[in-house]
Amino acid sequence: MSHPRGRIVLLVAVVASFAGMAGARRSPAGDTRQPLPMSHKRHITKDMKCRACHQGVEGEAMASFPTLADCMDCHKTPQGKEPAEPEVRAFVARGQDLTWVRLNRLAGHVYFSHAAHVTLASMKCEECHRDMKAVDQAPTEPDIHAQMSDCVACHRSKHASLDCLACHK
Amino acid sequence: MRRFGRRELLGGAALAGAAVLGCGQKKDPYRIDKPAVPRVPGWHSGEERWVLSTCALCDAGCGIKVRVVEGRAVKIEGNPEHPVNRGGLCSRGQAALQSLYHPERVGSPLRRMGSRGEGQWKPISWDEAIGEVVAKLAKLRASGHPERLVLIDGESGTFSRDLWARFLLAFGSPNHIGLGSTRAAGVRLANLYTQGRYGLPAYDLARGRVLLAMGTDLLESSGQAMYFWRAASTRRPRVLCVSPRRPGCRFDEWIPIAPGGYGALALSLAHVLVRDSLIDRDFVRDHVFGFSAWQDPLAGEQRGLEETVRVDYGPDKTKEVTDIPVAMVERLAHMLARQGSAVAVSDGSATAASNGLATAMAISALNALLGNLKRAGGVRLPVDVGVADWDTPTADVVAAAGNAAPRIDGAGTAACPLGRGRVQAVPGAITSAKPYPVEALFLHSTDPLAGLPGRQAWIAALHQVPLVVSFSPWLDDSARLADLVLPDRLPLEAWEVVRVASGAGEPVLGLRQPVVAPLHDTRQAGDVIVALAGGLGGSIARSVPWKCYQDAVTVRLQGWLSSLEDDDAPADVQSLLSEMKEAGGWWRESADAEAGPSELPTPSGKFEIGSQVIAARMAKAPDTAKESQGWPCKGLPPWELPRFSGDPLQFPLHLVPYRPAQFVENGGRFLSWLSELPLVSGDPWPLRAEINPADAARFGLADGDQVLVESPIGSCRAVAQLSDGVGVGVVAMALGKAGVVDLVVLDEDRWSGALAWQGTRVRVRKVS
Amino acid sequence: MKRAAIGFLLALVAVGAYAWAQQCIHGDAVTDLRTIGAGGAVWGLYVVGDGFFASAALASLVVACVIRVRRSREMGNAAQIALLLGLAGLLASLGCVLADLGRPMAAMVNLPLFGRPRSPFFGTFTLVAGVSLFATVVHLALATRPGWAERAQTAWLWRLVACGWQQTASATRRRGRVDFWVSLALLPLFLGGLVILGVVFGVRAGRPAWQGEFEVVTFVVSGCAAGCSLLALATRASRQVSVPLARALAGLTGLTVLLVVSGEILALRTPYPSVQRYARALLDGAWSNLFWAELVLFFVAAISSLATWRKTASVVWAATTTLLVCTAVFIERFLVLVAWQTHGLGLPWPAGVYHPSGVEWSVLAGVVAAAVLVFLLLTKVCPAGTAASPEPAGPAPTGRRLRLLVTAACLILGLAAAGVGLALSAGLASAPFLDPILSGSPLIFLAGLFLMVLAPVAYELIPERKARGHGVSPPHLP
Amino acid sequence: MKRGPLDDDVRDSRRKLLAGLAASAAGALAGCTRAMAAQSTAPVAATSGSRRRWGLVIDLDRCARCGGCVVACQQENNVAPAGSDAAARMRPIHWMDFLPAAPGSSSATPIPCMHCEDPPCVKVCPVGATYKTEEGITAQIWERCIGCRYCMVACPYARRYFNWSEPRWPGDVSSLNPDVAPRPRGVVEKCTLCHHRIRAALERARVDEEPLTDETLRRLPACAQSCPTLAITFGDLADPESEVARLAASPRAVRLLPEAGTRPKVIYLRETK
Repeated sequence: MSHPRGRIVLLVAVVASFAGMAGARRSPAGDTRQPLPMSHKRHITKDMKCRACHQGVEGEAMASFPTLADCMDCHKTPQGKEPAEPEVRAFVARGQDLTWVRLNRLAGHVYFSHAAHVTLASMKCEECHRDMKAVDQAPTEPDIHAQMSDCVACHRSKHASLDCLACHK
Repeated sequence: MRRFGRRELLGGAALAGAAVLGCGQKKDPYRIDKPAVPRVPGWHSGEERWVLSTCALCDAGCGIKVRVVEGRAVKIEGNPEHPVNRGGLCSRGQAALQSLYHPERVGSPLRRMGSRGEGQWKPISWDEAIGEVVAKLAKLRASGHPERLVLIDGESGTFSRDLWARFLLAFGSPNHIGLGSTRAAGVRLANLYTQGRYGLPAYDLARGRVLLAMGTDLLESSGQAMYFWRAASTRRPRVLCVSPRRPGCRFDEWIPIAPGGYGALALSLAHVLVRDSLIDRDFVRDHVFGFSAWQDPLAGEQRGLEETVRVDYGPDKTKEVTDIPVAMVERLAHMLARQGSAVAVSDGSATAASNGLATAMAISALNALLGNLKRAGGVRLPVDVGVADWDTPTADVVAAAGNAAPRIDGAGTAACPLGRGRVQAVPGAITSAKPYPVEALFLHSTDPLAGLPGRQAWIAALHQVPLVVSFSPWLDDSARLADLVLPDRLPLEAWEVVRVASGAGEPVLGLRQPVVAPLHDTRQAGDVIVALAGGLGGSIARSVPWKCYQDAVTVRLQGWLSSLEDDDAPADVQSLLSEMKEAGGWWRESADAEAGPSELPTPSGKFEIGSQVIAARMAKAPDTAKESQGWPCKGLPPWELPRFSGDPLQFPLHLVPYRPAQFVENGGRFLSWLSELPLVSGDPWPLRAEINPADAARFGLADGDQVLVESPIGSCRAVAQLSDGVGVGVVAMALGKAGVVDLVVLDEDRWSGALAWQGTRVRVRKVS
Repeated sequence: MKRAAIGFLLALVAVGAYAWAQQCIHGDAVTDLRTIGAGGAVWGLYVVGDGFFASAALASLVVACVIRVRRSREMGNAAQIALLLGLAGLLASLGCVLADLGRPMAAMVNLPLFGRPRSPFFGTFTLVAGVSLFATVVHLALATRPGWAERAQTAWLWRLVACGWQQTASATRRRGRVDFWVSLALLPLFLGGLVILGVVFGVRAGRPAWQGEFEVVTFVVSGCAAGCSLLALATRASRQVSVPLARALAGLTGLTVLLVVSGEILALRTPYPSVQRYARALLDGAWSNLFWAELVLFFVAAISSLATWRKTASVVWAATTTLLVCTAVFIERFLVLVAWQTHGLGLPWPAGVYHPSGVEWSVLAGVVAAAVLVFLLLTKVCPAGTAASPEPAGPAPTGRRLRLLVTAACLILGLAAAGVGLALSAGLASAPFLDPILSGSPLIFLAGLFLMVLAPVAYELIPERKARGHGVSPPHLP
Repeated sequence: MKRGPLDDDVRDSRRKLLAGLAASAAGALAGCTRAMAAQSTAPVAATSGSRRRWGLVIDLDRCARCGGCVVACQQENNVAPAGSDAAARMRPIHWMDFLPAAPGSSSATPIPCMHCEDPPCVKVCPVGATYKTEEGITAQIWERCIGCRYCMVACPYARRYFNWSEPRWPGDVSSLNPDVAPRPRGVVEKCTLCHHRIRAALERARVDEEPLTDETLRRLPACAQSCPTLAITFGDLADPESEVARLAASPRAVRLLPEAGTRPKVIYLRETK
């Protein structure tokens, strides 16, 4: 009988199962392209708050994305010297809509309310999202890889509701 | 020999562990192939709004608000501020959503390829489609026969309908045929002849004590049902329902009656009221005409109602017609009289017989005897917002000649002396080409093949018309036989203003606005009319001079606004429109119902139990017509025995086709939410023949049997449902499913043209 | 002939697999199951099959345990067959449950992680499906070790089962002891499983309790009848002693008839309309044909099993009796389960219908065929188990202390783990509406029970103290 | 001591077996802990001391049997129509259904889930997919459901529905309500008292810092909202000031199948005669 063969088989099996797990973790973002090379860093250093663009974050379930009209509140006149900056006005000129690609997706059976977390629980954006101050490009990868256990752990530590229906729909 | 060693064991264990690890790691095993939020453009925004509009699934005109999430309509609710429904909404209104997203909607104009009914279609552009229709219509005008255009229009109360009327007037065709005769024509006409105004009466149900409902439609499915329901939310009157079939709604007492016997019951109730001195003497003296004998200048001496009921309608005499015991009639009469505010109402189901108009007038007369007019808990005149029409259109010589031609359905002629239209006569007229051949037939908001009796006649007629245009959003049965399908927009995508005949008595102008962007390449009928008029040019284009339908609506509202003597009225039409968009319509607070009876718009100014209009009109009619029809030449309700088609020996049962709560006039069978409504038990899909257990025993039927229901002209399969909720000798079948209408023999009330839905006899036998 | 039979069974399995694949693809709509109240039954042939096979299997296991506890020599082979029958029956019932579940894959993940003991299903899945199966395998393995040892040279698998077997007097004595105690310990487990099944089938909400409890008894007794009849057939076919079984069968069948009839009479006389509706449906309503057929079958079977009593009765006779009893018990299960759903609802819903679809029959046939094949394979493969014999005289075994220690540790640890697992699964220390404080507690419960079941294995396997010099002697391989 | 011919070999394998068993137990345990860490939802402390008891009162005297509540429920909760397909049509899902007749009513009676205080369905669920929330709603978490249908058998009111086939909506899914997850084939579903609406209302009230009044709650679920006759009233039965509590105390109040001991929180007001 050949022991080496058994060991190789074993090794392959273990590696494969871990690889499979790792694969399952990655979300299928693929080749996402945002309509504008918008830099969070630049906006935040200009002392803008998250809610200035993501307006639903304090009062709605969805944080929402800025519409072209929201952008034009400031960008009607040229701001800064970025070469890409005029592009936002080009959208208006073309009569095109600004369609941001949403990256973080909830499972179909999960309810998540920004209002409940930001306004009622006074959580900071950074507690779940990554630090956007460092992000110089329009994000193309989701930044939250939460599992139910993460939600539960936080809910438990903050004595938030653990009722299934609090988050499931 | 292979030995089982420790390494293998350990290896196996490790593998098992890894496998379990992998399982624990498995993420989101709960996948569904349809995401809750599908990817549609703009879905990221989380945008959500409520748009107000007016329901279009029946005539009630309820206010609705539609939840729109990221451009998709997801929910319809009642508008809490709307006077008609105050936030409530029935199953039909909510199912409108399903029609909007229906997979079988027609996506663009279609032209028939191949022979008629073959099902070969070619999508064409709107310009092409309108060009084709215009060419045909222009040819008609050039030949001097514009009257050969016939429009069957299923809408009522909308500005679109008024625009069609205007277009036809300018074009020169009198044939704007509505579906009134298939619905509650008797009630509307009775209102016209007794009280001087055409339309459904309004009832002050919220303050009424007793409601004697003749027929079930009012309580269950008619446009007035919503008002009845709303009234029940505060204080429900005691509901006595007279019908061959037990109503599906809440009621207090059900009095089974033989089909067609309502009028006899009403008159014998009047007999008891008169006999026992239960009538409101003062009211009858001051405000009722025709209670006692009168002299008509044209028709001579007329017998009053008092004598008529005393002589001819004793409860013992009518028992044979109604199947209702004398004691019951007396009890009912006393109950009506005692309660102070009791109203008797009739509806489309009670008057759908060969004696429909007379029945409706007899029931109406009951209210007069009880003094129920315009008092708390009584009957009110139908109210209208009173939106003036556009200015009078110009009709050129061709149009004037065409308009003078007789109507193809014989309305206003000896064939239908007192009615306003009889759509059921159209196929016969088309096939016989009398009084003239039809060259073009437009079907707007209607599917006569599926919705009206006489399917074979309709098919033959449609085959004979050179140009059939259907405006149906679906390829329904009639559209399948059309030459052109010009898909209409659905009410949730279109602009419309509706004159709501509110059962409450408030004048309401309902607004429909596009709730979502049009899903398909469709056009609203109003816009098609404008385009047709533009294409035809000349006086027609001058009569319909607007760029689009929305302009036409605005102009008309503008004219109305300037005539409005109301301090609260908006300053200009734009602000009116935006107010209507915000509110879903425009309405005034309820008209004062307590004011005593004022002058009615009748010749005598009183409630005319004996109608002078009828007397005068019949006096003027040619004698031959009178003779041949046996017209009694009296202004009193000429109530006669109901007429039934089919030999009673061969066809021992009466067919009662009824409109269930989920009945939608046009296209309801396309909506699965309604088809599956569990108001009947078990599988809701198959057609059911409801039959009394006594009859079932007589014919050897058991619950759930497959049966064949046969009438003199047709048959259909159904599932027998034994129910003590139908009278003996009656088979009740719900309208709205294919098959039932095909059983109905075409017969009508010869005075009003009301279709005799309940005038057919059938037999039922078990099949395997 | 034999080959044809095997081929037929294999074909049935294939048909069942195909039908089950259809069900997996198109959903349970391919069955004739429908929503309760909307005119149907939600539990049908599959659950009936589960109830039938599980109860027959448990009954047969109970018989095996009784024989072994009584150390009956003449019935030793019957006990062996009963074990095999139990194993096959439990597998069949598992197959039925799997076929019935809407989401079998989710069940495999969620049951071990979140199982709730207050659901009678918890008992079904753990005690009946899990522990009974495991225990039966262990029991079987222990009972047949000598036989395996004889075959150990042919394959490593056999050697695995037989590992440590010694043909010594002390080993034999130890085996006898193990066998006795294992049988005694498993007896309540199997009986408990039977009662749990009865509760699942009998006690239902919305019905007066006494009626349900009555049906629990009927369920247990008729289940025993089915088990007995199958066992009697199997023993008779393999020319083993079967007379006591047939005698028991006659008694059980008669008792079932009595229970069914009195249950029906009681149901007819209840003041509850729903129970009366149900009873009427059996008596002269939609299900009367099946009900009367059931009674007739039971009656005929009782008489026929009296005939089997004689030693001279042929195999065909026994097979006929078994078929009658099993059909009757199956119908009994079917009526209790389905007729209640279609006609016994508390609210006036319309009466329902249920006519099992072809897919359901095919899956059931496949499961039965698979179970028969497993049984045949096992009888072919398994060596005859030795019945426990009275302790022979001989030298006291050595190394007893370690063995006892480990065995006791297994039992105590197992009991503790089972207790902790059960308590945690039951939601101890967690809010009543939430998941257990530790997901997977049912696994701890199960692991504990498995550990307890493994205690006799430890007792059996832990070697005796080596006598000097023996350890180095090379194995004697042919 | 007599030894058999195979003793040593077999004894050797015995040790291996024990070692193997130990190893696989360790492996399985490791896997379990991992899975547990991922899935456990155990609380440290039950939160939010609310003692609300959500309930419905249905006035049979008012109810017109129009069926509006049924369609409203289907629309709000993304219940797929059964469709005309023969296999599917016999298995319609109506969280709000019509009982052909009921105690206290002469005709069809709207019947949602009773949201029992002592729900039999919860007791029999083997995986805890159905449970009673702290506010008294009998909830069904379909991700957990394994489709055994025991709860359907246990429910005395037959108020639970199984997805016999994959749900299909006519056309596309454009008209689905994003607040409610559609259920796949093979799971049981039921009325949630429009929990998503309650949750949104509670959250809205807290965000806007306005108290949640009984008036705003009364018509909260889709069925109550749509009812033209205002026959359906929703509210907190534990709040004696609420409309539902007032109605529930009416002499007309009846509960279905009181003998089942389930203590329903859906209360009917029977018809007056």
